[in-house]
Amino acid sequence: MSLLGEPELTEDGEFVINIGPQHPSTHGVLHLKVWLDGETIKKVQPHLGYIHRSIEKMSESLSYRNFIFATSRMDYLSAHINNEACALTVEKGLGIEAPPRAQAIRILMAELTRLSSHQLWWGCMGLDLGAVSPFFYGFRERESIMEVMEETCGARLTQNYMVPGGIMYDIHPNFQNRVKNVLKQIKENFKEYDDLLTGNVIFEGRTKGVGYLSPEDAISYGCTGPTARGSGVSCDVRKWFPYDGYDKLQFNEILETGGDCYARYMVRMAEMRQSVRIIEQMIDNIPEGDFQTKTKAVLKLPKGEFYQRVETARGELGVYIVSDGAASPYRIKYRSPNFSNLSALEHMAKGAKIGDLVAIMATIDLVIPDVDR
Amino acid sequence: MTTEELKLSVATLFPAATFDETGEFLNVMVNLPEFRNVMKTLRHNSELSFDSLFCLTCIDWKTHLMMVYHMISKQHRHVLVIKVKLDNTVKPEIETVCDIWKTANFHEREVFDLFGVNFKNHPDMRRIMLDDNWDGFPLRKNYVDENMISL
Amino acid sequence: MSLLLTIGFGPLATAIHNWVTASISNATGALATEMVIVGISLLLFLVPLCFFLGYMERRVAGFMQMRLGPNRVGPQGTLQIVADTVKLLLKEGLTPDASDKFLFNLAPIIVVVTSMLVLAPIAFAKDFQIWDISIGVLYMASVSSISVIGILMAGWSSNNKYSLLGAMRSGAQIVSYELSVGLSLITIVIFTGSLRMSDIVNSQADGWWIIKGHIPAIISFVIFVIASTAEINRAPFDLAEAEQELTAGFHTEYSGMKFAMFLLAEYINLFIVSAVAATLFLGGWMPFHIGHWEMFNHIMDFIPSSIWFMSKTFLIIFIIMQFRWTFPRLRVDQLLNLEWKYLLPISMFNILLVTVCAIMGWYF
Amino acid sequence: MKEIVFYILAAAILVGGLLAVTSRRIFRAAVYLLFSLIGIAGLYFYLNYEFIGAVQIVVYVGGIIVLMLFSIFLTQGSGEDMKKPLLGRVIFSALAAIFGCGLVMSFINGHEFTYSAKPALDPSAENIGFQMLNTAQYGYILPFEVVSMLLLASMIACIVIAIKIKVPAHAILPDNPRYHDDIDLPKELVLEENEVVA
Repeated sequence: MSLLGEPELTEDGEFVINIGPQHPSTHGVLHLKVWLDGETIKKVQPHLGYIHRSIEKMSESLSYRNFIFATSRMDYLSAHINNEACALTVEKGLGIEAPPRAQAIRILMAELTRLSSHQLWWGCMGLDLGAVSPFFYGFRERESIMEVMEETCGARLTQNYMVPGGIMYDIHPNFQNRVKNVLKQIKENFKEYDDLLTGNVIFEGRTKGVGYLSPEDAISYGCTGPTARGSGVSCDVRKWFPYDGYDKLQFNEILETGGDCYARYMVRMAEMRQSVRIIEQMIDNIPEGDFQTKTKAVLKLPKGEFYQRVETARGELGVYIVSDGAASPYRIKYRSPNFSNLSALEHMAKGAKIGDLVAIMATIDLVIPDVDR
Repeated sequence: MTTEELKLSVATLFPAATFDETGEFLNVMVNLPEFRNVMKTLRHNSELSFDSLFCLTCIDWKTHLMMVYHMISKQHRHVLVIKVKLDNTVKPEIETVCDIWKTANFHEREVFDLFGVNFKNHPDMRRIMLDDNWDGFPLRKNYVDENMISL
Repeated sequence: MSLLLTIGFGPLATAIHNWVTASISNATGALATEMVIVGISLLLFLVPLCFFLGYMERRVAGFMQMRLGPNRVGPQGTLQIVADTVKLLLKEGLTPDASDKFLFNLAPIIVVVTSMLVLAPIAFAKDFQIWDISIGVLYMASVSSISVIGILMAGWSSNNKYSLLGAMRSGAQIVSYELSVGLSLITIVIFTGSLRMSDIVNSQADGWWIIKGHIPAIISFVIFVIASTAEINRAPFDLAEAEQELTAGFHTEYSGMKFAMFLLAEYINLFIVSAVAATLFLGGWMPFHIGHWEMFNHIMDFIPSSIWFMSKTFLIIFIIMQFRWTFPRLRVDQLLNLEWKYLLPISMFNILLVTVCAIMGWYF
Repeated sequence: MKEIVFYILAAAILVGGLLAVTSRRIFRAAVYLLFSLIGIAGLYFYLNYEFIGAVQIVVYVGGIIVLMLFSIFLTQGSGEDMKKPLLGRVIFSALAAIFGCGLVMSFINGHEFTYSAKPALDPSAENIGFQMLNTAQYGYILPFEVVSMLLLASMIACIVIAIKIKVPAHAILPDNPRYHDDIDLPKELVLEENEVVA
């Protein structure tokens, strides 16, 4: 049999299938070329760029206030944290710091974003493994977080709440109450999450020992975030290079040593609890004062290079700005977490089954616009 | 290691390197011929042991291209930036580091795709984002796209 | 309707039979006429049944997922499935250019026809059965094995790699799980001493086999429900159409009416499996009786046999639907491990156990 | 009326068999064979040999045809049309078929069919089971066990075939006669001009 003239099997008797660019489990337009021996994966080759928009090139012609908003469209599930990274980089260049109130709100919003992102991931993880119901349970809490976001930022997904020097508006008066309600709801429902997936025999069979990534490989592949922490590599930027006052907060960096899909799953589950812990510390202690530092109408960064990294829901996002003193950046590089995490996919998927490939992709938690940028 | 100590040990290992401390991190300018050797030493030297290459990119300075490598040692917790100047803007070439850090594989392909820098001995030097038959390298400053509509 | 229920289906069938044989003198002609009547009434039964099962599936899914399910088209969303059917009927039935068109179009027909054939020996109510064949259980096991060929055919002729992988998976899966299904059916056959469906139902007049047969019957009931869920390709064993892995598996290329036929076959199979489980383990149309509670038994007898049969069947359908909306999917090697390393050895052991029980008379 | 059923079944068997032999696509050939076998099962049902009919379906349709389809799946190039057989082979096969047909026909014609007063054999599952496991005279326990030995042997053979032995590529080449020019090859292995090795 031939498909478009392509031989069914390669010379070594391998069966080649293309997963994507339109495929339910790639979570976007990712294209994986997979060489199979029966159901066993011999080789995976990611083909990227289906939604490459060259945000780096676009940013070179945008002002320092405007380029931030393009980054909401990179990792749209942690749009808020992406914005924060850019704002922090510009602040670093200007030599200013956001006022304490702005910093506190930034942290609150970032942790809410992380929670909502992990909840969406949790639902999709169940969906990828064939259990449809977790998707709805994950979305239940995510929806109430989205409502908080909507009320304060005016947007649900791409919040665009950050400006250099602080945040765009002050929080909504209802914010604290609503967040407290959300937290109460989430804490009650963690048990349901565990009941639905964590303790399930089939789920454990599908994830334990699947997609092993050793700590050395995790470091070498530049994996960050829960992907690396599942292998026991400490890499939480909030601990290593604290920003916006994360160093004053009590929270743990979650490390698991399994290195498999189950470890990565457990890291994210525990991270949600840590986020709840951070929000609980902050929610009643938002300092009074300005929410924005006074900045000039047209921002100009001095000549030089500025690098800022933050911890998004998927790992370390680095923003590298090279300035020549003009009103827009000379060169911007986004070191996106998904791009590096994806490069480890081939290593993890080798020798696994097709079903495992889906599980591995789910635990890396790929967001394709962040890979392609 | 503090920045000073780092500078000292790098300077003793590579006398030809020049330093730039204006930025946040210690920047080391390396010559193209000894670049590969420097990277290998940085990775495997037990005092430096830069095991994680967290950012690899290129800057087009119109007269020349500049390769920038950000690296961190998880063990010693110090950060270093290596910069290499590529004078040949028509056909820039540099040795690959993807056997030293596996993450460089994708990042070098990205730089090849968007800047046209060829990485010698790279196992899979193809375009990663754009079409295989795309004309030009978009992130170069002299790249002109006739079809672009500016909003 | 109420009149129909009080008459009962059995006498109704007898009346029709008498009428047909009286009006047509030729015996073969009468048989042919009856076949046509049975075929038409089967279709009239199956289409609403599948509508209802489709509606029920969505409602159960909604219930499991904290949502309402369909509630817009018609009262309580009951007409949603009709709207969907109209959509499927009007959709263009694509046939891929590079496919083997003859086999591509034949495959859904084979799947549907097979599942309809399997319906024949099922006793829907007292004395109400299409064909009381002497080897009823074996007949069902054998004819249902044809449907795998339809699936293999669909996967192969689509000329799509996903379809091919799905068909391979489904083939391996159905062939393996047939063993466990067969062995768990045999438990009850050993107890009853007959393969005939009506004998099996009649043997449960004084108690259902799941109660009378105690431990071995319960083991084989559990194995039957698991293995038959796998045999009809439903989650968590829906590897043949694993959406997240193979987009839609063997029916990736099917659309419109041909796709609807696969859907129809899936629901008929679901019904058959549940009906068989209800017949063999839960007494079919036999009412629930307790020892010498004459009063209670009499009240139970008052409920029509068709209601008994349907409520038992739908209880099992509900259980199988709950599986679908709860569990993640197994991986292909785990699926085969489950069968060959767990279910099959347990079934083998269970056969021994049941034989000992039957010989020693250790059942009620 | 009954004859019509018989002729429909017979036509299904014959046409299925004929198409299975003449079809140029191997997958289709297997499907035509399926129809032929189902027709035979239908004949058994028609004769009220229900148990044998069901076994026919289980063994041939559910077992053998599925295995055939599986092996076709695993073979390369199953979708392409097969090469036309050599004329000599066609003639030989046709002769063999005609000879076999003639033989059967001559036996049937030579045999006198008479009505017997004996009661018909009971084809029920119980009776067949008793006969199969009967150790007395005319019992079938010995052939039954011998056949199961045969099945065991074939299963072991299947496992042996299925175990992959990795042979390095250079080791395959010299043994394959296609790569030797100096050996006189059997006729069917010689490639004609413009023919491509699949």
